[in-house]
Amino acid sequence: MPAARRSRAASTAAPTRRSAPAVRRPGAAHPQPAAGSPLAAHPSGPPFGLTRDQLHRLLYLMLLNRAFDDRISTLYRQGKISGGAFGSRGQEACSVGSAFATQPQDVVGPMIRNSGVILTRGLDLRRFFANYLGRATSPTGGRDGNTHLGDLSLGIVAPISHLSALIPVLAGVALAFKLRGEKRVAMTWIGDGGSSVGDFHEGLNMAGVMRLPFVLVLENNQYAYSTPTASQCAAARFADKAAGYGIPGVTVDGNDVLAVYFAVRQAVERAREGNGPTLIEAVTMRMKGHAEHDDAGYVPKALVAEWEKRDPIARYRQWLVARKLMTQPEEHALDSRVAREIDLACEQALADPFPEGPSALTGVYAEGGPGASR
Amino acid sequence: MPAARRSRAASTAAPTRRSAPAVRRPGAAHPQPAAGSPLAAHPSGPPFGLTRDQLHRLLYLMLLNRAFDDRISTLYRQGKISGGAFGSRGQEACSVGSAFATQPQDVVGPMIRNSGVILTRGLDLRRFFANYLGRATSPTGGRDGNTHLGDLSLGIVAPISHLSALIPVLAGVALAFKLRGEKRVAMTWIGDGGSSVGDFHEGLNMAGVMRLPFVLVLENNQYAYSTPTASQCAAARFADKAAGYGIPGVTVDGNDVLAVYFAVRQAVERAREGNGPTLIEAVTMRMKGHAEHDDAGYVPKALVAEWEKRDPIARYRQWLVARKLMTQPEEHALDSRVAREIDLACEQALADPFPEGPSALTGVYAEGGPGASR
Amino acid sequence: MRAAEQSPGAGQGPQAEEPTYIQGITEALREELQSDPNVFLIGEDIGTYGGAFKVTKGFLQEFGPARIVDTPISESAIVGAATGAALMGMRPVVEMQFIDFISCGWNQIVNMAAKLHYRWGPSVPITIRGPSGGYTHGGPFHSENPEAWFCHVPGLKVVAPSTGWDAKGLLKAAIRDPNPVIYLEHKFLYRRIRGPLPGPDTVVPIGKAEVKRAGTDASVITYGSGVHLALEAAAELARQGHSVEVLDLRTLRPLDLEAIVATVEKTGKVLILHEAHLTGGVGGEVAALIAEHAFERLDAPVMRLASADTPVPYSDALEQFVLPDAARVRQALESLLDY
Amino acid sequence: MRAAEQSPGAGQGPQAEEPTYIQGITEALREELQSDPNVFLIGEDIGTYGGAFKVTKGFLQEFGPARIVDTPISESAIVGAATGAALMGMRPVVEMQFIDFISCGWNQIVNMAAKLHYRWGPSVPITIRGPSGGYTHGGPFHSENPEAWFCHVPGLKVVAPSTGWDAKGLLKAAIRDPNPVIYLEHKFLYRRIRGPLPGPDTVVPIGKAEVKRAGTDASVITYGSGVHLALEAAAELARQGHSVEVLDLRTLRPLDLEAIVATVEKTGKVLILHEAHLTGGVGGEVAALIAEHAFERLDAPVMRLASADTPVPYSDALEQFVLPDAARVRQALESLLDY
Ligand SMILES: Cc1ncc(C[n+]2csc(CCOP(=O)(O)OP(=O)(O)O)c2C)c(N)n1
Ligand SMILES: Cc1ncc(C[n+]2csc(CCOP(=O)(O)OP(=O)(O)O)c2C)c(N)n1
Ligand SMILES: [Mg+2]
Ligand SMILES: [Mg+2]
Repeated sequence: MPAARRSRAASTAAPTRRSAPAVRRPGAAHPQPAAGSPLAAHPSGPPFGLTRDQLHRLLYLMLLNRAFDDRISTLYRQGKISGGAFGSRGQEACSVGSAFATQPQDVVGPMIRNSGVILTRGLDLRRFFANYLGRATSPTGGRDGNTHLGDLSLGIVAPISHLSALIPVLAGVALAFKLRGEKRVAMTWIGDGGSSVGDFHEGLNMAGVMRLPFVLVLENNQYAYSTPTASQCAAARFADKAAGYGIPGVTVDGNDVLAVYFAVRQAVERAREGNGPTLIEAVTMRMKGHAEHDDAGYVPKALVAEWEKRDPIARYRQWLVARKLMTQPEEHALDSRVAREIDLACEQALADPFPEGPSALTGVYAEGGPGASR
Repeated sequence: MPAARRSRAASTAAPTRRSAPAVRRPGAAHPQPAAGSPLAAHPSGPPFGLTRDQLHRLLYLMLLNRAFDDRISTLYRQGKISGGAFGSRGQEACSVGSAFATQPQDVVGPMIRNSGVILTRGLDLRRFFANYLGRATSPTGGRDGNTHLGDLSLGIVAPISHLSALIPVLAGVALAFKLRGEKRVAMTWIGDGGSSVGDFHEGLNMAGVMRLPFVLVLENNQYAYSTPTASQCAAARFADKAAGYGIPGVTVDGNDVLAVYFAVRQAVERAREGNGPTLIEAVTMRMKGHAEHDDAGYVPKALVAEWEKRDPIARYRQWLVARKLMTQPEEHALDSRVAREIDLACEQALADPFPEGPSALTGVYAEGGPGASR
Repeated sequence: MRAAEQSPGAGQGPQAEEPTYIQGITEALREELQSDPNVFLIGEDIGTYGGAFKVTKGFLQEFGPARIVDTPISESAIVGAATGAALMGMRPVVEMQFIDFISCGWNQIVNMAAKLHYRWGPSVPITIRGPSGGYTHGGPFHSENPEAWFCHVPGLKVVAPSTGWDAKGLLKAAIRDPNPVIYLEHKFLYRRIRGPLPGPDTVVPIGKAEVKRAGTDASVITYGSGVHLALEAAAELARQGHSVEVLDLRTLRPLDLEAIVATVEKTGKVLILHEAHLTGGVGGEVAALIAEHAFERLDAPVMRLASADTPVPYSDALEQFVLPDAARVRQALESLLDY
Repeated sequence: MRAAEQSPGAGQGPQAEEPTYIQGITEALREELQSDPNVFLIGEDIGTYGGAFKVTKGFLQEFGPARIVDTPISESAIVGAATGAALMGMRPVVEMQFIDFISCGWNQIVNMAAKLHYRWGPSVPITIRGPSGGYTHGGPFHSENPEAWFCHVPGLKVVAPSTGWDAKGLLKAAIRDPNPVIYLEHKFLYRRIRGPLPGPDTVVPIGKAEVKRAGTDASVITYGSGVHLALEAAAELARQGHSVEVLDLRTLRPLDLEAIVATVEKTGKVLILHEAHLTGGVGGEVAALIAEHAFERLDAPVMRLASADTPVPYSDALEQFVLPDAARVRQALESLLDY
């Protein structure tokens, strides 16, 4: 966990917030951030109190996120991953930017497309690969796959497949913080599709009325499996849902890592100071199919091409270079560090043992406590 | 079903609609309609195309609603009702005004506090009493109690206890209308408390995105059992939830039967014309305990006294009289008609037989259809 | 802390001066709140109002809002939030206003809470309790006995006390257990059953059945409200010279196989009794265990008596016809004794 | 319309040219959509995408958006909406993307749909279908076999076909049935099982089990994926001279008691086999029925073989260890035959 994340410099970033909800015409696409001039809103110079190192780290984490996902994709195609493999290409800024705004004592609940969150929270790469590969060395010991992993020492709570179910759970984490008077924040993520499920509503309503230190990042990546947002929800913006819970709703360019970081950091600070939850809609695009088996033939090619221009990594890298915040040698060093780390961790994980069959019967119940022990 | 309900005169009533959601300060009460000058917003003369007969019928139905609830309360205290008995004192305008805006071909799903809806839709009083009394002659034959009754010939779908579960069901009724191209509307009701449950969200979101001919009336009666709205939801108004579904959200004085009627009629017409659902928040007050067993000691007496001044029946009666839309003999005739009808129906229902024990085993499964019959 | 060897309170007939079953629940909650700062209660109307059945009356004043948490109406979020708080080291006790509403929290229970420890390690010490059962004209949505559903979920424990003693002792065990426990209290028994309560240091262990009445000619294996019907029938049959044993399972997951086999070994004749619907009920599992583990010792077919396979109807005669009663238990036992 | 007397397709080994199990599902849906204008399909990604498993591929083009309804991700609302549409005379067929997500629609199924007819009369002809089962490395949330939960709900019917023939015939019966039917298709069998399919006028009746292989020495009572394990084990044992009968329950609620008793009468030895977790599974109910109705005819304890009482783990060796396989079925049968 980078110590830098504790930086408290006041942010001047003003995430777009429109408070009048509009009724969207049916069929119209949800609003998207403008293309072109990436990160244009940010002032010159190292922005918002982030150090040069921190700015580099953001790029490193996004690169790592993409390289990890790409390697997972390769392993899947090689038949080495027997379960689902969900990528997050195009959404790296959402995961990395948001998780980067948390502090080590905070707790996060990442979803399937949040490998970047898990990496930002510092899970050992080898153990992460091992989870996809079903190895005994992974956080689930092969009992669950992909990003379905948790590690409380890193403040990571594992998701279940059932969409939105993590929202009440992380609200409950926040409730524990509040009841105990701890200045810690709980955060989780949801998709445009997952926002339709009941637990989204119950969890956010409870968090709102109890003013829990809770942040929900809604990644509007235009699709839920094959379903476009226009068939998922008639609201003009997903952030419009916030008003129904009496909490701020913020829409942010999800392909701008700094914009995501600052919007989430404001929300995290707000939560930490006892001012309740925030819903942040990060508008982005799922650049591949739902999972590796899906060629996403239902997504218009033009839409993908359009979003390709807003690639969060390329944009950010360009911006760093343009502002002379990163030198070419630094760039190369980062790229090769990422490649090296991925290669090594993947190799190690592939050599890790599978769990033994009979071990499957253990650990259904936790031991200890009078009920269990007597 | 009064033929009058088919009247299509254009309404000039403008239900209060504020489109900018505000974040409510914690602890602050939800907004309430102003006391005093009842029905002040309505122009003089028989308003909005309602005939004198229709205006009288509205009063009749509210009186019947109250007299019915009062008699249920008496029967409960006499030990003649063995299950729960939920009154709707103070909320008669919500039930009657909204149901009055439906047409016979429409379908409604009333909740426990909507005896007025059931009466407006024309359920025989005796059968209604019989349902509370567990008699064989009731719509459920004694299998369920209170307002848990349905009768498709009257377009009534029975609720279950689980709050908000009717919302997806009535959305499904509306879906059938839409798929078949029928100009019919589905309507149901929910409380401030019930709005917190997942099905509220899932059902309303689905109705919104499919633009179903559906109307949801949210009766904000300040309490959910002992829980005040401030502990239920942090939104400034419950109608603010509408924006999250891309549908209009309307707040209306729930103690003004004409205001409720016109707001709902507009929504019903909107739905019938294919323009999708509406959420209508009717602000009112539960003037008794949650059910007969509850003395509502947790409700500040001053609050009740305040709302007593806005009693929907007294207000409307005064208004009719003040505008010379009802004569004293007409008033007396109505009062005694209601008393007579209640007395007779109650007496008949009390004489109705209980179901026989063994009949309990029949009718778990519907007969007919190839799967069942072969 | 000592485990109860033999819990008093069953089959002794009501004794007006003794505490009720529901007081056992209240005492357990109070004592656990007092002794463990990580315990807190969460549910609808449990604070100001003290709960629909007044189980937590006065608790808000006694323990304050950081221990007694009133929530919006959101069974799924309540269970989910309890799970999240448990991950942070708390021991939340959830109240369902009626146990019927637990169906709204189903997914959080069976997929999130139940599977969590197995999947990635942390324990989930949550207790979900609420009034279950019929005989109160509650109708189809206030009479449910949902235990069988939960008994099919690895990772859950399920308990259903029949006496105040067990109600208190099992609730304490449930709260201290590191796993999610479904605790089914029977609302018909709340104020009808009286008897002594264990002291603050006694728990009734999860997983241990108890012989509530010893006998030699036939066994009733039952739990919850069934225990009282069985004791009534056994008492009547005793007058006719029959000796009927009543085994109270108390815990439904994990079942106490040893105690089940022991009673079959002893009597050779078994009636399984429960208030939940017959088909797919816990009785099937018990019958299967007997068929597998005590087959040779059976002198008669294993019989089951349970609620009819219908929703629980509201009107008196209907409800009575659907739910088991002592007369039918006696009849069933008579035919078993005659076999 | 005629009911199938003996359904082909089981135990014949794969024949490449014959249609798959999943095609049976697709054909049933297409034919019912064609023949009954009240039938419509509703679910997530079933239109444009044709469903996660492509069961409804091309249907949107063929039948249009008024018959193939794509929804937001809302299992509860989908089931509720199906119920509402059914009240208006429609016959909705719900697809759960994976059957595991049915837990999110739980309350609508068990409290709204299942109890509705009993409470106030209208029929609720909805079918809820979806891919169930393991053997696909789906892990704890894509491997569920939830049938036992639903078998404890009066008002529901539950079916679980093992062959393409039954898959097609039972789905048609389910759609035409006036009650809510939970239809559990097994995704491991989707493209692995081939065999003939019935014509458009044939339904496989709900409530009727079928002997998939006749035998005299012992019976395996099973359904779904278990049928294929049993047939494999029976074929192996036949080479050793043992004659094992395989009874495919096909419908799990209501159970075909007559067929269950008949096979016990015939062989006197029973192994109950299912892929769902052992404890609280359908096997318990079957064992209880046998213990009650065929006790005198039993020559051995009733045995059960099922998945271990754990979530279904992801990694290969773990999943294999938890789920039943043909070798373990054979071992269990051998010990039964030796008894
Ligand atoms: C309750 C539930 N229903 C269905 C699914 C199956 N499912 C898995 S991911 C997915 C689409 C999710 O879309 P979205 O929430 O937008 O997230 P994204 O995949 O775009 O990141 C669906 C339908 C599920 N996981 N949970
Ligand atoms: C899902 C669910 N949880 C709990 C209950 C128990 N319950 C019945 S009515 C009620 C309060 C309802 O409040 P509200 O929705 O505001 O309606 P009101 O009683 O004020 O009309 C509660 C908690 C329920 N019926 N359903
Ligand atoms: Mg998405
Ligand atoms: Mg209310």
